[in-house]
Amino acid sequence: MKITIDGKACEAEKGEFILQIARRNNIYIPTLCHSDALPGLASCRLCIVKVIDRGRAKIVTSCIFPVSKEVEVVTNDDEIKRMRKNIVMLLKVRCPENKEVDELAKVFGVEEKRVKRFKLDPEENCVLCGLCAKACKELGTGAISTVNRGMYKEVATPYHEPSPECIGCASCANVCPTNAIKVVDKDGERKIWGKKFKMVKCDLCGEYFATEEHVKYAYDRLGVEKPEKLMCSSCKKKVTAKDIKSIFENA
Amino acid sequence: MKNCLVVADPNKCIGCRTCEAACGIAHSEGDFFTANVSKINFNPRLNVIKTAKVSAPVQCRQCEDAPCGKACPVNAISNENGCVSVDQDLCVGCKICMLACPFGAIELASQYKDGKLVNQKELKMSEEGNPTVNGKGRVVANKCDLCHGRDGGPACIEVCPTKSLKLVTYDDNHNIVEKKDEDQREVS
Amino acid sequence: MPTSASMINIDEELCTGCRRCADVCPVDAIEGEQGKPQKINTEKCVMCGQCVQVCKGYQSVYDEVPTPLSKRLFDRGLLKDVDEPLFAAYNKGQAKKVKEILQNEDVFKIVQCAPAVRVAIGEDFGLPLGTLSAGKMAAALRKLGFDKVYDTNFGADLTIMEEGSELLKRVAEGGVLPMFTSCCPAWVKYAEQTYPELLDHISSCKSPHQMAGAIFKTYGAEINKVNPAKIYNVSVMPCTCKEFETEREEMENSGYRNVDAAITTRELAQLLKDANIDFNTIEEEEFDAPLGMYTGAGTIFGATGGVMEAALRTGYELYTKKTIPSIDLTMVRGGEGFRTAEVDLGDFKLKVGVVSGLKNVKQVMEAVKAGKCDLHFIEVMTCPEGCISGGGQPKVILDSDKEEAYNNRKKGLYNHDANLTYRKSHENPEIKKLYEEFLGEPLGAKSHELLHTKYISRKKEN
Amino acid sequence: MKPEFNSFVIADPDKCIGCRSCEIACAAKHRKYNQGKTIGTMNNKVTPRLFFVKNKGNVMPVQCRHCEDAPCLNACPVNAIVEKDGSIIINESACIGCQTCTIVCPVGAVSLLPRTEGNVVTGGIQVKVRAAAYKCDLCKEEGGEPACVKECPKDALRLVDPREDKKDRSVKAAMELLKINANL
Repeated sequence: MKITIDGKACEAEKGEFILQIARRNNIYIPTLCHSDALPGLASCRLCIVKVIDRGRAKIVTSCIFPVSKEVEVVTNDDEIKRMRKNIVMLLKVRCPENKEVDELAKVFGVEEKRVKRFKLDPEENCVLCGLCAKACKELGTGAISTVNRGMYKEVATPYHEPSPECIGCASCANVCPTNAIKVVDKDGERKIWGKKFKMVKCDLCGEYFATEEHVKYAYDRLGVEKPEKLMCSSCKKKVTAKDIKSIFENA
Repeated sequence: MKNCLVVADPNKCIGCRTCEAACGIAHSEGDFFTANVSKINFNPRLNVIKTAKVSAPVQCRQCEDAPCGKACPVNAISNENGCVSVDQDLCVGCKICMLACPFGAIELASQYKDGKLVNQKELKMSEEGNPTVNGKGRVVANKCDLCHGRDGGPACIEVCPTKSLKLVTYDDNHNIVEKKDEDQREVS
Repeated sequence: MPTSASMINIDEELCTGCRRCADVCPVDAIEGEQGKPQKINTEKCVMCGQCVQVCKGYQSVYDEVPTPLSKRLFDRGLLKDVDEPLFAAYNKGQAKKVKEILQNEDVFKIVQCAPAVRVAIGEDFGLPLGTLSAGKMAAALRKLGFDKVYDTNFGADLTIMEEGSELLKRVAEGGVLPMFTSCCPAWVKYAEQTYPELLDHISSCKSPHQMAGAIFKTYGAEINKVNPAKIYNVSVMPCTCKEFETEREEMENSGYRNVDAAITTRELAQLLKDANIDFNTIEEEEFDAPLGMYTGAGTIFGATGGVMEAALRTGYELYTKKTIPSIDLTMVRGGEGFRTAEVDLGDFKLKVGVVSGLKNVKQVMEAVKAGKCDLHFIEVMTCPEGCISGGGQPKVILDSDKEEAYNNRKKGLYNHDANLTYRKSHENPEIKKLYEEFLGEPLGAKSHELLHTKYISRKKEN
Repeated sequence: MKPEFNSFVIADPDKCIGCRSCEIACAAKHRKYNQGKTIGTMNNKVTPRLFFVKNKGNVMPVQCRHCEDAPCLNACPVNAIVEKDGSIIINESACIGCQTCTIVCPVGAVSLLPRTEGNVVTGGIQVKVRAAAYKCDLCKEEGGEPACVKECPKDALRLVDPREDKKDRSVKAAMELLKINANL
């Protein structure tokens, strides 16, 4: 089927999300909490678009809105721009000092004075999109989740205790759109979600490259003993290159 | 102690492939004559080369400093039991040993354990992009192990109708000694 | 004298020492061991930028390099938001300077683009290789903030008038022959450093963009009623050596630089991206009259053999006073490194030669030196296929696409030529007007002052 | 029936001069949006799927072997790695960047790199660049011949079929046996 996005006719399959279709057709819809790897959450609401079906328009979040009939989509008219600006203003109120949110605020022209009306917490970086918890669940670890409701909602480990499930892989930090999750690697130790991890040293260069728990998790998944000597990715490459060199020398 | 090895005399070899058959059977745990064809583990570890100029089985030379072992990224190949042997559980099937062997004497084959094909942990074959769990057999490095543990030594030597294969070994002074297959028969 | 010290460089941190640049360098200026970072011998370097085109030693996200990206961009004279991969071999850019000038309301900003730019600029915006986009380019430049969008092709037409007349004069008066073209600054530098004794053979004409620059600040100042001191001339060139030429001492008149800054095609693309100008959707516009008016002859300057063809179109008609029988002189187009042709001018056969790729010029120069060259006029271009393959052009990612890129760019120029109203430089109405109103005649006093130059020996005596 | 093996690309370190053309070609070939043929259409975060290694006196790219029992695939917790038509492929858009594959890959052929191509669309603002795992996919989706092999100026890279590759060596070994036996 065909849908029209900003006047451009786009091929679409029934059930595809509007955001997906737009991206494929090089039409830009801003997002914050969207990740290609994890299912849409529609939490940041930046991806709102207007769907016009037989003359009636409604605003939907494009990341989770599946197309079912040949509709017209408007991604960037004045109404949507205004709404997005308000959304970013509210995000900015929650995370006043966050770099990523600040960048958005600049692009959408959020006025400082409208943000300043509220009591601000400069320490807050989390926009509560929940991508981190989704990623952790996908991994099968499930060490973190969103807890409480309303204004007390937050992402945390159970009872704010260091989670025994957490392997310190930092996938949560990778998917976090606002870099709100702190990972501190120092002196062969990683600190994340209130838990300390011992890190594994590369047998060749001595660099710490992963937590012991993560390495165990990886080899457990494979069902083999972990090798005696563990190497970081770049040393493995070097050794591989050397091995190939010696193969060609022998030939 | 240096490794022994099996070598062939191309002048005697008639290219009958009996050694290949014997090798396959010797390394197969099931009953060769009654088992279902699809379930037979028949993967000879030597390869009879036949060209206009030469015919001879080629098998592992059991190199002391084996290039296959050096190239193996998971250290699955080591010098053990008087020969270069593969730990098939460690092998991931990267095939670099096949490139590394100067004699082309290493091959990959399906892994069998207790007469059964070993399946991969969770190799997902994509079907229209949807990963599904599919029992694909493990494929691992497979090479001559001098019939380690077999009474009577290498099966290929035993069956060769023209006695073109022989086991080469070393005496205490590291001189090459040929074990005549007659001697071997006496031992067995 | 300007120094080439920092114009073409190799970044030691990024260079892997593959020496592919040394393979393409026409003057063996790249020195170093295999596998070690290379250095450029600035005395030999002619700044053609072919090394910049071939280099693939990029700054990778997984390599740890001491110098941060921002510093690297700064050192290279690039705008700070440039988001392209950076490679070991680079040319120092002028884009930052130009961006600053564009924000200055007090100066009268004039821009001109070399012929080869219009068939390549679109490539950096994802258009197919060699797409002719003269109209979009003019529109984009205007949007970027230039007061006048003039053109180097106009300068090329002017060059033909001067150079053609010079050739005919040399032939008639028994002057030094063969005469070489002087459009390519890398070639001129090479001649100055390698064959100073043959400098008399090079046409005294300035290169087209310098001629155009000189006219913009004199005649152009008059017609636009601006003080020449307030004019800032920017040239967009497919060439990394044009900035060197721009900085040559001789390139000024009455205290005003002929051209104030020369940027490459790549840098123009970066400036447009920086200003958020969408090249793909911009509506085509015309160049500004009168100094943006050009003929097909000026256009083909961008391809090897083009200067020769343009000169022959005009030279034939000026000499014989007859219309040239066939305007497409395909015998000089070709692709070999050195090719010759003969043109029948009635009572006289003009013998011409075309050199593309500076590596091929040595044999010709040695023949001239030995007095064994009977040609009258020789075009020399440093880059393999002429300016369309210049060092400042958009860098083609895959080597396998290069041939297509060069062919398409050439085709783009020749198609443009075929579709223009005027295809001979002397028929350009604005050129005629310029001579009537301002210059007088080719090789006249005013021409001599504004449009001609001298060369100097750069040979190091041992 | 002998099983079919996955082919893989390998570099000849004696031919490789370390020009990195293969990496650039690889990254350029795999771009999803804004395809262009010049460097100006690429972004600074070049994400190749084979990796240039510089050891003392040895420069060459290292890439995936498409292992028959691929550890990366078996270890991936989010099923982002699959086998398809004889090659092990990472679906980068499904990768959450947990690095488990980089830990278990024995040859170091998987790298975590910034993933931009899925997000950068004309005129877009990209707030945060997430990392994803990248490795060789044999250019199966880009139309067959691996871009690195095609682009190498020194023909140092080739796609090997290991079984075909060893045939010649086996024949040579058999020929040598003739000589050896003469000496025994």
